[in-house]
Amino acid sequence: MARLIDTPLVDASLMEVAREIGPVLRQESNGSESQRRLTQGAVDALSSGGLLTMLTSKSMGGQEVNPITYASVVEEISRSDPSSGWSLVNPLLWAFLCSRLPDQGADELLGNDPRAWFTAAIAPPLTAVPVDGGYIVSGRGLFASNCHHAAWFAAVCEVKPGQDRNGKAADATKPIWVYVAAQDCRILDTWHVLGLRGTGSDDFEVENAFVPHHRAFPLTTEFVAGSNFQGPLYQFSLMGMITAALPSVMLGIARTAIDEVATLAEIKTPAGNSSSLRSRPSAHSSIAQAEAAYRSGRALLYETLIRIWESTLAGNQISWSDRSDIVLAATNAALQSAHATELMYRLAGTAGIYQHQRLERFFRDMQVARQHRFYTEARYETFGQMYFGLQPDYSLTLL
Amino acid sequence: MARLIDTPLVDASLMEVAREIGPVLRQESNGSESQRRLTQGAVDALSSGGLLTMLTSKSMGGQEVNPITYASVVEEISRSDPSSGWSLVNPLLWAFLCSRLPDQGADELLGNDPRAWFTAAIAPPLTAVPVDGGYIVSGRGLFASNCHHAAWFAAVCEVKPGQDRNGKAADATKPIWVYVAAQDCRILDTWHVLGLRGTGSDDFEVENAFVPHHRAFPLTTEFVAGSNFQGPLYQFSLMGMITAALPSVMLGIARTAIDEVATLAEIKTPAGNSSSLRSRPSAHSSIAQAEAAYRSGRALLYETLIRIWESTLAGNQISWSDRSDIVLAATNAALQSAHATELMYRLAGTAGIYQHQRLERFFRDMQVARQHRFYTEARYETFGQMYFGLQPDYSLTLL
Amino acid sequence: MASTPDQDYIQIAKDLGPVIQQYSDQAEREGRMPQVMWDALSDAGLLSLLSPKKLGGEEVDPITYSRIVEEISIHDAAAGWTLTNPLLFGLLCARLPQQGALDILGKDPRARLAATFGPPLKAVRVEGGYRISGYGPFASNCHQAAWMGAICQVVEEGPDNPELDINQRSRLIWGYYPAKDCQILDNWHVMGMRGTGSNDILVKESFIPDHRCMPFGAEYELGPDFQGPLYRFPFIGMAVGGLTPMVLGIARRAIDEAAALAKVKTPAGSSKLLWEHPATQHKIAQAEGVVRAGRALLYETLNARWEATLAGEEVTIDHRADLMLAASTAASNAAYAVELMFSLGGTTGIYVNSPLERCFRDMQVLRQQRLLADGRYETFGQMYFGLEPDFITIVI
Amino acid sequence: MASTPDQDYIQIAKDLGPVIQQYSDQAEREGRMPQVMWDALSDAGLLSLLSPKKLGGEEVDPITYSRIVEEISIHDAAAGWTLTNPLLFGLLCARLPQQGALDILGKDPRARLAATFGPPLKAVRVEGGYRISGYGPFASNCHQAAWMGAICQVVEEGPDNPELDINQRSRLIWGYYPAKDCQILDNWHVMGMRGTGSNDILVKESFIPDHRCMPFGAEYELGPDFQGPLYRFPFIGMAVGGLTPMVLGIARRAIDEAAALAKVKTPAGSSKLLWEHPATQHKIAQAEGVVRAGRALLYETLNARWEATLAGEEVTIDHRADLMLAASTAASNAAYAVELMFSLGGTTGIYVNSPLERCFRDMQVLRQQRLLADGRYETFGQMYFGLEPDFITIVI
Repeated sequence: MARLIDTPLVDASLMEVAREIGPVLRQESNGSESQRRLTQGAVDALSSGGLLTMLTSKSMGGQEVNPITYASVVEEISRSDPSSGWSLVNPLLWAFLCSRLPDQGADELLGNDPRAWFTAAIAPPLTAVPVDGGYIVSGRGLFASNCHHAAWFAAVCEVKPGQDRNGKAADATKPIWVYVAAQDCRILDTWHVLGLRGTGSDDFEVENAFVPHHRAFPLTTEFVAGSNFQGPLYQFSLMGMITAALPSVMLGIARTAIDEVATLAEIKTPAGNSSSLRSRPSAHSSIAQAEAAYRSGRALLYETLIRIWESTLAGNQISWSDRSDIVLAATNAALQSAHATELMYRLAGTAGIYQHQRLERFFRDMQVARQHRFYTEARYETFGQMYFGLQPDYSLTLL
Repeated sequence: MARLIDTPLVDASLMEVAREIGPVLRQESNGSESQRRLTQGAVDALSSGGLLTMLTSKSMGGQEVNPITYASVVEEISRSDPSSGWSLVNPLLWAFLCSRLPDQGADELLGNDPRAWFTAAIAPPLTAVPVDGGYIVSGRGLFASNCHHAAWFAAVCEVKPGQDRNGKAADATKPIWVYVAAQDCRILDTWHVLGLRGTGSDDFEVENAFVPHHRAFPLTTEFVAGSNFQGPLYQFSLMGMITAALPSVMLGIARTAIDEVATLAEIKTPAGNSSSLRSRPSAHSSIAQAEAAYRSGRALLYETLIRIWESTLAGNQISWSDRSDIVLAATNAALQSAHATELMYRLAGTAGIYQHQRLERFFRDMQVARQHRFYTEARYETFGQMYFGLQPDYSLTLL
Repeated sequence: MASTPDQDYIQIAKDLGPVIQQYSDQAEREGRMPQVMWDALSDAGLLSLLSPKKLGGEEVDPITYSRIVEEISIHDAAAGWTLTNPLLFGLLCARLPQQGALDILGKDPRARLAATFGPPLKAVRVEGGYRISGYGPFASNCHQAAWMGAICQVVEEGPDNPELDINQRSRLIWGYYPAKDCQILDNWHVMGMRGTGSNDILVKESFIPDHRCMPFGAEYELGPDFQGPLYRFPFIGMAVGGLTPMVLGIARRAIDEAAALAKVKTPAGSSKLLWEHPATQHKIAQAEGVVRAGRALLYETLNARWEATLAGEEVTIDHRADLMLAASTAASNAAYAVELMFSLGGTTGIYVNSPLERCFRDMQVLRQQRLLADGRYETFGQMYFGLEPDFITIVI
Repeated sequence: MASTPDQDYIQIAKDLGPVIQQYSDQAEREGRMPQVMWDALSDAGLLSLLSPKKLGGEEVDPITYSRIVEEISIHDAAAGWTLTNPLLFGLLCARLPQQGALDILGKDPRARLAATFGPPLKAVRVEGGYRISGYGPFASNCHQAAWMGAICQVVEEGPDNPELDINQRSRLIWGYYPAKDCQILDNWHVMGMRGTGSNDILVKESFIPDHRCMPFGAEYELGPDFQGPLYRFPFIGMAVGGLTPMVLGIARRAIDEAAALAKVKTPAGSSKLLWEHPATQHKIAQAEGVVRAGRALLYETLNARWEATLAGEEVTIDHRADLMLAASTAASNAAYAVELMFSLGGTTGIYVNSPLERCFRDMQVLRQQRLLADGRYETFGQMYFGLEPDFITIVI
């Protein structure tokens, strides 16, 4: 069946890179799974051909692609190995956020190495105490994907009362986003999970690490982009970039699950039945529902991203309803992908339970990916709150 | 919440045994999981207190309990460890079927050791060639649960044309059920799966094993029970016994999943939310739907088993509509249990993805158990066929 | 006492099938139960099912009651509703002072009752009782009623300031007034359950003497004529037992109609009869499975509670939650089954002369009823976690 | 050519909103579109939307067409149906001999057409044409039609032995006869979509000359007045583009009505407005999500196919499957959304004067329509696996 979206906004050469490294990622996926973090082979593949600098600005040596290209590349990678897709998404998102740092900070993080790996912990927040020249950061960060390869650990921090540079008492402020050097963080061995095992999303601890002001910024809806980040990409919302990325991992999983079962259906005869799977009405209905779920989830996601990107290009600010539309498109794409994958797992019958089947791993990967709070069912309530003009319960939506 | 079914038909002393060994089975479950078959500790626990002879006749030293007790015990065991529950079900079912053997066969299998372990392969059939005094059996059997502990390997066989005892050509007949000695079977290392890992359900191969006539019987709706099996239990249908057993494993999984989450809900506050899980409307609705699914699935299962058991006690034959009712009650209980477990996994959020949580394992166990063809969604069609008076596509229903 | 359920009564209900069917269309058209159908129920003794034997009633057990409503509802769910509704409001007479119960059921144990159970009317305290006024919705079978029941909020004379009890909550009472004191509004124009005559009503200054009312809440004393175990059974249990069988009846009818259709209909573009299609077999089984499971849970729960009542056990909040959950489950299962059967019927089911169309519409309305609605899943969850339930009827 | 979609035409459709709303209840009551509403559509040029420019029609692109039907259906899905139905049957004139197309659209490009597309009528070969007779269901807007279209099976004179083609399959033709030759039966008494006037019809011995008919199948030649790309767009695509927007319109309306209700209604027993309940926020979002996703897939698929048509590309069986899947998905999503909104509305939605009640009924009927029904998922699966599809319209 034809792929339905083929927009000229997608950078064809990066898609070509993504397709070329697919077989390598697929081959490395067993190793990543068993060592519970990406193998060096997978890291090297992802580091090739500019993928790691997709969201870094051109003036700093990056590709500065649009969100639609980002989404397409992530889906393509995830079709080969969801853990690799997830591991590409994360460093890029936190590199993207360097655009909101003071110039000195962005230079320090990306100036020498535009391909630096980042990891981050979003909730619950760590604590930051104001001191002369910056903050003292402490606490435990959860789900720090790819932390084993990261040079920098980003984190949301709650700011406690402390001292300003003149030794006077400084009040608590709004939450901030900080980048801590990797050597100041201790990784804990916590990532023993059902799926997405290759992402190495362990927890970490920081104790009294100093973060200078130029490696921190306040988490607010309004921001000023750094002087190396004047392109429209950096006016796009964080939630928009997350929406381009994480649901795309799930779309990639669903796509492969369908393809695997379609192949299986050609050959498999369910135990106890004389007719092959492909001639069974239940298979017809399942495959159609899975394709429909995948395609309609994808269609709304891209329609939304394209519309808001074109509005950004035209110089508009991201509006309240843009923000709620983003949440809705992401949630829908995620849940539809999960539904499609479950249909395919069900359809495969016992063929799907064996670990040597890709379907078994993709099913498990999906079960973990779908628990992410960016787009669980609870986000429907978030959309509903914004729809009725209430402050959303999930504040990330506004960033 | 009170347990809703409390029928005097359940043997209280066996339930007490099941409850007593629960902590042991729970403790052994990690070992069973990692070695992909039950630990000796779990096997020893299951061998205690008469559980292994529940379906063996009193005249052969067994307990000869009714199907309702069997179902209750299996659910109780499965609440502690689904793999143990599954592993209790299987040997008992195939011991139960010894009642349809010629007396000499039943004596050979159960006479010396009424607690002998059995395994079986049901589909696809192996092949049996008639020879003087019996059959020569060959082929590959799938999903032979607990084969590592089994003294006897049961199997469905297709009968090929061969020779009778006078050397004359013997025609192919209906399928038969045979018991092959363990030493004639070679176990293959195939059980690398998503869940129910502790059941050791590997495949096996047999090559030209001789099975005497007294260890075989034809698979037909009509049968004559052996002289040691004259109690009403042995008039109950095979599908009825399977229905008492396997959906009960799934009910046990669902019960524990709900209990785990109810406990979790008291303490867990979802990341990014200020209110605890127990005060969230979505948790209220989920827990109620899960309880409803579990309870109604269980209610119909027991109502059906009790009705047909009482009819059997009254001397009635299992009727056509009894048989279809059994399929329906089993399918409903299985799917409702799966639904309840999925709701609870979803509700737990990221707490459910960690391997050290029981929920993660129970979720995986359910995903494997529900793929069993005894009660997948396809059995709805089987019921529908019988409802309209058609021959069912799934012939096991008639045994 | 008679074994449970009492098969003689159930047979009486079955025997009424033909007359219910005969007048079902008329009820639908006129938006209320025809008098001849009401008389048939009354003559068969069904309208005194829950009245005490001491007053000449039948005083059957809850399971028998539930089974009777189910039998009637298979033929016409609206008739089931019009039977169960006066019985439930008659049952509450057990909690009145003796004189009040005698006023209403003493001369005639047949419950010629309707009521408004929704937003309360206003009651002003006067000499010897209350003067009530207000607007009440869903007064089912109001056209047949001699007495009207009502939940009322006690207010001060003048502007509607509620009188508050010692916990600063507004005080609610339950009372009965003559049905002729209220004006029936012509507004029961609905998608389904049309035959129930659930019009809204208006009351202006009707007097309720003290012996015909009581505080509306969890605390009560039983009248001297109501000392049998039936009156100690929780009211939520009687509501569950009275309402849930209607959805079971509708679902049973829908499955039977769809199965009959499947044996004769060849869908457009197909060369096979409907019943030969795997999808038909699948849907029939799904529908049977969920309806039977909901039904099994309902009767199992009612039975367990009735046996406990006979044994003199207290009713805990968990028991109440169990009863309610059985209703939600049976209703949600039955609604799903009717969806499946409607989908199975294809275009046949869209015609207004198709029983499937009627079943579908009735079910869509019934599933919005408070006790049967999806929202009760949340109520159960609240009780499960020990929170205050949002559904007040649960404690009555 | 004009950019796609043509906003001027969409504005015309929007401007018709008030008149559609004004006569919507009358249409519902009378079981057909009132003449004044039909005239309004006709005067605005919408009835000649798909007729060729050479014959004085508008010849708009499929996307514009689809958007117009959606705009009309937001106000009244039955009106959307009554618009799209004659347009689709007029479109098939493109495949007639020139004289036939001139007969029907030549003097007046407005499609005053109805048709029976279901089980075929019988056609007997006679001098210069066919003599047709039979019973046809669902002849929507037959009351307004000047011409009736029909699928007919060619049979031998006498007993109804079909004439077989060289593959031993019975031969089907599509033809047009004067509407006055058929008798309209009074049987359109349905749950929803009442205003479409989809009565069944009877024809006895009407003559169809050869130039007003053609073989019914995948092979055809376009008439000289129909050389624009619109007529090379697959018919299944036009059916998808014409029918699917109705379910989108109903869902849009249901969401808007439920959201408006949620801002003013306080559910019985609650102290908060409906919109303050998390469950309301949840349902609104689920509904918006599924409707938008179905809509995005529909327009994306239509756009992709229209651009391919403009570029002269062939239509493969996969393209046809894609178009059909977009319709099934949008319909199933929209039906789910309406369910959610109906459930959100609670008892408010059961009253016949509630727009939610109307949306719900209309949706229940529309989802049984062949192209939009669940069964098309199976058809897609058959095509996916390379089997013969069970839904013949797909290849037309």
